[in-house]
Amino acid sequence: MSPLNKRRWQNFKQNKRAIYSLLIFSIFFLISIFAEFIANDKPLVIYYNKEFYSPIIKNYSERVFGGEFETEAEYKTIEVECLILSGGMLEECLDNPRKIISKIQELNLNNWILWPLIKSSFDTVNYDVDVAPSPPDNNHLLGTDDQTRDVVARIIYGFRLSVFFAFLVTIFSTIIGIGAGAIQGFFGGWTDLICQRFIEIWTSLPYLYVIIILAAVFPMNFWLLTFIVILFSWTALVGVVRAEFLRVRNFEYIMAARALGVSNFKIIIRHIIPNAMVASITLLPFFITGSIATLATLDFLGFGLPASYPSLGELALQAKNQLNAPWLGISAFLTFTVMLSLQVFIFEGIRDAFDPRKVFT
Amino acid sequence: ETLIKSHGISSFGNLKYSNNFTHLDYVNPKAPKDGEISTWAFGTFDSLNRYIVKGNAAGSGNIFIETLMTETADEPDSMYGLLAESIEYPQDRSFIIFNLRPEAQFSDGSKVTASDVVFSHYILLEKGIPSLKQLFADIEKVEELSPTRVKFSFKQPSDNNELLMLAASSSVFSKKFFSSRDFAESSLEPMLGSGPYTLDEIEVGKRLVYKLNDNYWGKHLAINKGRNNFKKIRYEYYADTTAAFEGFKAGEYTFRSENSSQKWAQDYNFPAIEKNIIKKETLPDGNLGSAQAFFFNLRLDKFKDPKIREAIGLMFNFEWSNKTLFFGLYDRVTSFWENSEMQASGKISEKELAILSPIKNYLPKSVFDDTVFIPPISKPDKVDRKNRRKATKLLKDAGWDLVDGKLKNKNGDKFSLEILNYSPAFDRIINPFIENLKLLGIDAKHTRIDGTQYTERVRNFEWEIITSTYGNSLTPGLELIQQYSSKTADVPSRNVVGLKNEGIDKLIELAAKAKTRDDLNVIIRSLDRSLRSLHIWVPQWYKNVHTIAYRNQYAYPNNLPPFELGAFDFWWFDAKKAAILENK
Amino acid sequence: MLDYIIRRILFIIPTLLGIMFLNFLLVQFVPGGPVEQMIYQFENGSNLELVGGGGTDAGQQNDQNQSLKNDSKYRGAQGLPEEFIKDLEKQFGFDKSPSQRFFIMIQNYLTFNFGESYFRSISVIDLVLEKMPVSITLGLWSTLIAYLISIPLGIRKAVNDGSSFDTISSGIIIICYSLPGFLFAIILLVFFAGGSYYQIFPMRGLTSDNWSELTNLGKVLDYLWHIFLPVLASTIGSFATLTLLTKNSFVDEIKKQYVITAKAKGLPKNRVLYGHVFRNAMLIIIAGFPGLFIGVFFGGSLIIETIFSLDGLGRLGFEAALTRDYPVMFGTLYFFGLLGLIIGLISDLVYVVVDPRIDFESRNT
Amino acid sequence: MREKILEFQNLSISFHENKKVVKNLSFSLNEKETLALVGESGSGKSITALACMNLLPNNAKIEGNIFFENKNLLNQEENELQKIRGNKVSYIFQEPMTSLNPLQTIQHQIKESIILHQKLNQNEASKKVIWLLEMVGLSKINNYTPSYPHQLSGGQRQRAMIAMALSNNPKILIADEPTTSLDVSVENKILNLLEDLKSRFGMSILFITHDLNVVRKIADNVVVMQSGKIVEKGITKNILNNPRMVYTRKLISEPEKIIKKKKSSDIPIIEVKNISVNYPIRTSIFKRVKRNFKAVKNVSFKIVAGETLGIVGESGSGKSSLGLGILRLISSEGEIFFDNKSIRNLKGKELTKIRKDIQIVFQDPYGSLSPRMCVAEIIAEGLNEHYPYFSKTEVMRKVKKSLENVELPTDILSRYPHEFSGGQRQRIAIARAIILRPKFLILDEPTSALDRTIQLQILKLLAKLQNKYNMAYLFISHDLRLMKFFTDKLLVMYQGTVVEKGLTSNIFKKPESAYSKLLFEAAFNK
Ligand SMILES: Nc1ncnc2c1ncn2[C@@H]1O[C@H](COP(=O)(O)OP(=O)(O)OP(=O)(O)O)[C@@H](O)[C@H]1O
Ligand SMILES: Nc1ncnc2c1ncn2[C@@H]1O[C@H](COP(=O)(O)OP(=O)(O)OP(=O)(O)O)[C@@H](O)[C@H]1O
Ligand SMILES: [Mg+2]
Ligand SMILES: [Mg+2]
Repeated sequence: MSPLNKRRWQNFKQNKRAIYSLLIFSIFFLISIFAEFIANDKPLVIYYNKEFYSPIIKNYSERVFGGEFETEAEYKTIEVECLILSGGMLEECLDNPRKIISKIQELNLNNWILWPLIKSSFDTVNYDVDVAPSPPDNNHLLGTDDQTRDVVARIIYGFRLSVFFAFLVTIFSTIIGIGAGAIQGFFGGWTDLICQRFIEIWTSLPYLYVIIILAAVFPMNFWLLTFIVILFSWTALVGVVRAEFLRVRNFEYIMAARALGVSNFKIIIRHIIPNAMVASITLLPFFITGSIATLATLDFLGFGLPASYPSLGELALQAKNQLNAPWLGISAFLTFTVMLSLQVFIFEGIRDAFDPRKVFT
Repeated sequence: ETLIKSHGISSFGNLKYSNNFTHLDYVNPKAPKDGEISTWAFGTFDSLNRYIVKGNAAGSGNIFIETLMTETADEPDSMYGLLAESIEYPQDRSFIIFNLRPEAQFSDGSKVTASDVVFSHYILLEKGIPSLKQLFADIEKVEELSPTRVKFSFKQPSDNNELLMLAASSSVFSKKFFSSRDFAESSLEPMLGSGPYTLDEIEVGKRLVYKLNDNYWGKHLAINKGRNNFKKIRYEYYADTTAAFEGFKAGEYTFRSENSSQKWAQDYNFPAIEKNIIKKETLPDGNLGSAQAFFFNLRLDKFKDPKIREAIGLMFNFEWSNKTLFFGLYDRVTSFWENSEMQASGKISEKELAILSPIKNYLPKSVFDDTVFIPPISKPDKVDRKNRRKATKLLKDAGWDLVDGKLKNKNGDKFSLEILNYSPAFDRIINPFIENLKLLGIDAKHTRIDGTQYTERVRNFEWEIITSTYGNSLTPGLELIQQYSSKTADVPSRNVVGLKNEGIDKLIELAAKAKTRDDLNVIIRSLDRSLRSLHIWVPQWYKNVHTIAYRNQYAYPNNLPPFELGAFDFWWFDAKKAAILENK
Repeated sequence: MLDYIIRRILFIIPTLLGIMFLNFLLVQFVPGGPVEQMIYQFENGSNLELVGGGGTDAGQQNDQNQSLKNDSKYRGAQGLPEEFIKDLEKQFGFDKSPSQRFFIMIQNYLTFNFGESYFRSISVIDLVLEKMPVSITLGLWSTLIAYLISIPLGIRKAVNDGSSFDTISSGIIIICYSLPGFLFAIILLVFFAGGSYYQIFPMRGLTSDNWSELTNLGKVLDYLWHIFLPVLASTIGSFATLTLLTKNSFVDEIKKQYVITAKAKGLPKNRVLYGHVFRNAMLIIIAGFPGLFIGVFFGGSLIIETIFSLDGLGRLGFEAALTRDYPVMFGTLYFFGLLGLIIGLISDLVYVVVDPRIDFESRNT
Repeated sequence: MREKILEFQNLSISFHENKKVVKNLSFSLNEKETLALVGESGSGKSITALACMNLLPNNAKIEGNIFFENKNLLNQEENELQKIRGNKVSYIFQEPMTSLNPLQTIQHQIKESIILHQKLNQNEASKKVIWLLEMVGLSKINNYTPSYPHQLSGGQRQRAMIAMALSNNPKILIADEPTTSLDVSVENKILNLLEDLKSRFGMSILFITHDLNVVRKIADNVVVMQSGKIVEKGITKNILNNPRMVYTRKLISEPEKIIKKKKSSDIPIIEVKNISVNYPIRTSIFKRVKRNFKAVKNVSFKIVAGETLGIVGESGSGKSSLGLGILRLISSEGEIFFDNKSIRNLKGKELTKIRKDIQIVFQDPYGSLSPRMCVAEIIAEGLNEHYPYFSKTEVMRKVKKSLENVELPTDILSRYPHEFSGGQRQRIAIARAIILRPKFLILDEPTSALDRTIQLQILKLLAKLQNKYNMAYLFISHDLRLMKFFTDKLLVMYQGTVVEKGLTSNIFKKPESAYSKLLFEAAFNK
């Protein structure tokens, strides 16, 4: 690490808030990456008749455990649980699984099932609740949504999805946006005029239509939506970046760089962008959450991800429609807030790290 | 030729009210004319004309306009004179003459004349909602015989009263009024009409108030006795359903018919209800249960085999949905004519057998051997293994085997399935259904798109399963062709599933010829039995009650009629109750 | 510079043309057109009801069909005949080729004829004018309040960078930001306008029914009383970006040499901040203005408008898109396109006023 | 004995952990006294001055006391200080080019200061502004239009600063190298003005400078600083005439003649013909060009390899503009030949390639250093750009070498520009230019902020490089003494035109034009 970068890292570390935020965010992200192992409706490991099975990784049909169906076992049902524990006593299990399970000790089989922390995935229909949405209880720490799906599981998966989505959108649209703004502001003249017009035309496109059109051609999925949102979100940064470039390009140190023979590209990268970064770096965390909010709004309008995706937007929407299920609203709100504040703080740290005059006292 | 003259008409000629009835049975003839009733409406409005294509018409936008004859709420299909005093028609029903009441007048005092009726018919034909054109197709001409006599002639004579009743339901506009206005343009100017109410206040996007016309010409008519009891009728507009409910809680309007089971079960516990200022009530609804269901697109090969359709139907867990999602508020639709005497039940009866035997070849054997098909009952707390077992077997019989947990046919094609939907409210119903279907090894998915696109896809038959409703009526007639006939299977029509079955076609023909209600009932029961055996749908649910809440200042007759709730029609304002509320 | 302005103004024409063309092209590919929309409406009622989840469950479907049938009062009213669809197509101009349609539209626009809504007998201009009060209210107030609060707050945060004030205010604005707008709006509605809690504010509209009878002061108060919740809901989320933007650009400027000069003059802190730093730091804030304003004015308020039953441009635009009301769509597009272009130009000119060093010429020395 | 008006007691200042840059400083400024603070570049003069009004960056840790009117300034409330700042104590900052608000006209900035502390209305204040500008010789800039700092030359900005500082007749004036960018005649004018104000209003002056001639002329007492400590203090005459410390002696030593090998080649490395630089003056609203201000008018000259051409001239006469015009950093007219090739129409790659051989040291070093790049990046940038094949270590070695050359320690590589003293920044700018070994180098007042010793080091270095690499210099300076021995030829500019050119020795002996005569008179005549 160059001494300067060391200095920046030092500066970043000085900002306790940023460091902790980064830490917490990383933990959350890590957790959500392994969402399948934390919240799932399939057991992690099954020990069945002296053999190990890992349903989370591999599909086993119910027959494997002595059941009747050839399709994947529904591990959450009491019959399947009974089958596994009893070593495949089909008849009895269909008859009175509860009784068998209660007497399983006597069978001395030592079969066992290891479940993930949360016993449902983001799309699991939970038959253990009476009505949906159902308030928080022991099985569902944050309750369920209006389709009996576990809120915690949905948040974990939704967090992952949102973060991926947001990162992709942010990375691509900031690169494109800053690039476009930079080129316009730096070169000015006709380049600016033409690009600006292009952007004006581009932003006039109703992206609802683009979504409808593309979704009609391809089935809507995560990547498509990401792509579409990128198509339309990059323009958000162009204006501010351009303005800053128009200003900074007049400074004497830019002239100095030019006198050194530094190429335009490098002047932009090395001299102007760092000094025209305020807006971008401030807006970045909002960009991230903003794109999550876009997702939510699209869901609100009914043009978002397919209905079965674990979308945080859908959660918020449900919260609005189910005011008597406050756990939905609170969960959605908390997730949003935590996600956003962590990001804002992290980026504040980054900003500080790059600020030559920032000193900690 | 002798003309049959009558004060009323019904499909099969049996009128409940005689010529000199004093008031309808279900009204309170002494109801006071007082007070106000108000309810909410969605979104906004920009027109007061319901009869044209353009504009977003206001709630009760047709309140000003009266028809020649009107229906009652305690008979399925009878009509009695309103603007018309009496009717005359020949035995062959090739025309009908309406004798207008001489006292009938528009709210500006001008008389309602035969020329207005003629004008109304032709203006609707020319500029009205397009479906009317088709509806009017059998009417040859409408002519004025005298200022109070108007004649509708039909292209063909007919055996039943259908066309006569169509003519009887004609709306009447003022010719004079429209001589200076374009009928086809949407407008916020109230139409000049003859009805009991006139416009009182209009505030676009927010509110609409009608007031009782003290000079209403028809207030003394027997048919109107005890009706139109409110001095004012008010509509409040909300663009958001939650806001609308809050508005009700805040007392912005006084009557609300709840159509969200969840709200009904959970949200009606606010202070005003606890204090009994607002009354929550469940009243019986004697209407046909709506034939709402998941429909299969029978035009597709994958749904050709009824076994497959039955198998899919087995996976819809209504009992769980009703308990968990609907708070137990709904009943299962089992029949196409649910909640009526036309609903088939049990084993086939003699009479039905007589009707169905000739078309035996077109129907599954189960029609004759088994009891009528009733959607399977599932366990309300899990995926029902029994049904699942059965479905698996059905699929196997139909040639779909499980390979590595996925359903495949002999060619190795996967069984995929898409449920198309446009309403977010259905997500919670469809998603669990999809999960269940996956248990069969079906590659199922749920696609939600916007309504316009949905319409396009449905019209182009680019769908597999959708939710829709058959608009069946208590007196089935022309709509049977629209909905079940081979003729309409290959064009976009109400025959959504694309049903093509010669046997069914025959039954439809029979139904059109029914002479008595009993005949009709038997035919329709047979039709119901046959349709149900074909598994063209996965029936959903209906509600046989009105779930309403209202400010506790209204009263209604004890003997509510089956076919209408009538809150705005024959309920009345109870000043005593209102006074009690004032003190709270 | 005058050249530049003239150039920009001249460019408005091809830009608008481009906007129209691209959108027209796009629309050709949208599945489902106004005809389908019409059919849909006949069969199912307004599809706007579905926006925002609808709020009602499946049981509604039958009710709706029922009421529609009753409304038409004609027994057995049925599906739509083919010829009607042909008629509709003709009426909407779909019997002509797309290129013809495009040229007709452009021709009309040149003569300031923006046409009439497909679904209502009202000219597009009147329609837009009709929705203006709501949009102006929401747009203007929200932007104004956002700026009036965010900028001083941002400056204070910059001055006290790293202090607990900074942290706490960051926390608050972030919380405000992360409340999903529709959720917040509905909560406001339930708690402060609904019937269960505090019924302090009205639920709908911009003015009371007795508006015309009020005194002038009464009118103002009545108006403010009505717009309080919607404006609050639409503003709350906009503080965060603006405040932090202000803060960060101030943090950058505040340590520059000229600030020390200004301090050395003996200027009080606020004069240093507002008199000197402000203008230097303001550029990006100004640059962000057109985006924010247009956003709030033309689209951002859709959700707020819906929840508070206000009828503004946000809803109009969305409805037009959803119902495929192309004349309205293109009319508003044209209108706002133009407005956007002009605001863009103005804001560019403001750059120059703010910072005299800025110009838009090309640099190829 | 005059009364102490400003007293420093044991002042210590540090920025980084315990590394004090000012150590235990104690001295005092008396009423109506001019105290000169001298010392080598980076010795802590400027920060000492800034410390008294609490103008140092937040990370500076200050210990000790500074008394003014019996109050310790170091623990005064901000609003107390505000009343003092600009009113009783005013500043002239070392780097006038970056110290003015870029977005306000200088007229506005001066007026603001007046209105703030005096009870004058707008009109009166405007009059005062005009008067002040006249006093500092700025009355005629751009014919009275309000001017933004970027439209002014270095010297003009410095004078604007001075006018601003003097606007409220302060009790104490802290002047940090106030005359570095001024030509001798203007400098004299300013010094006389200060003298005048001092006697009229009883002003005390803390004068920070390295120009000992000036010290001799105006200071009553001198404080000599070296790396944060006072090494000597006393009455000016005593100190300057017989300094006790070696260090002081070094500071006041006369410039020795720098040995230059004459390499006679006649190929001009750079030749300009009829070069003109116009600045458009725009109307305020539509920014239409009202007229052009001709900053440089038809200047022609050539420089052969190994030669130094000096440019002297009045402040604002277009020297810097000429330099920038030649480098095509601002638009200009006229022909420019480098190595006999016209560079007028070069573009893109070709232009950047040639920039390796033509370098410049800007008059305003602070402004010309990217604020977010550290010293290492700044100096290495040219190398990385033009010699991409150099290894990292190679580059680092060269960077360190060049820092040593300009007498800067090498442990500052990761510092940002704002963490240096004015003289240090100037040296960084020089290091950046010479590391490329250009064939032609424009030096725009490269040593204005440097004390004699370092100045000499730098000039020696330049001479050495010139000898070794046959470099050609265009040397812009107000310091005629320097010019005398450092340049071969001289160009005298006045209001954008060349009024005289020729061999340096000739001109010094016998200036021809009226302006040159005036100039030389002012410089040497006393
Ligand atoms: N913000 C800062 N951070 C760290 N070091 C600093 C900072 N400002 C100044 N210094 C250091 O403090 C020392 C004194 O600086 P100062 O500006 O007082 O020097 P000076 O005597 O005015 O020199 P010059 O004659 O070159 O202007 C220098 O070594 C400089 O590098
Ligand atoms: N951007 C500009 N716009 C208008 N006038 C300008 C601009 N830049 C410089 N000038 C004017 O051009 C003239 C020459 O400026 P220049 O900087 O070349 O002077 P200089 O000879 O370098 O003076 P100094 O010795 O004070 O630095 C000055 O009168 C100045 O006011
Ligand atoms: Mg200094
Ligand atoms: Mg200069």
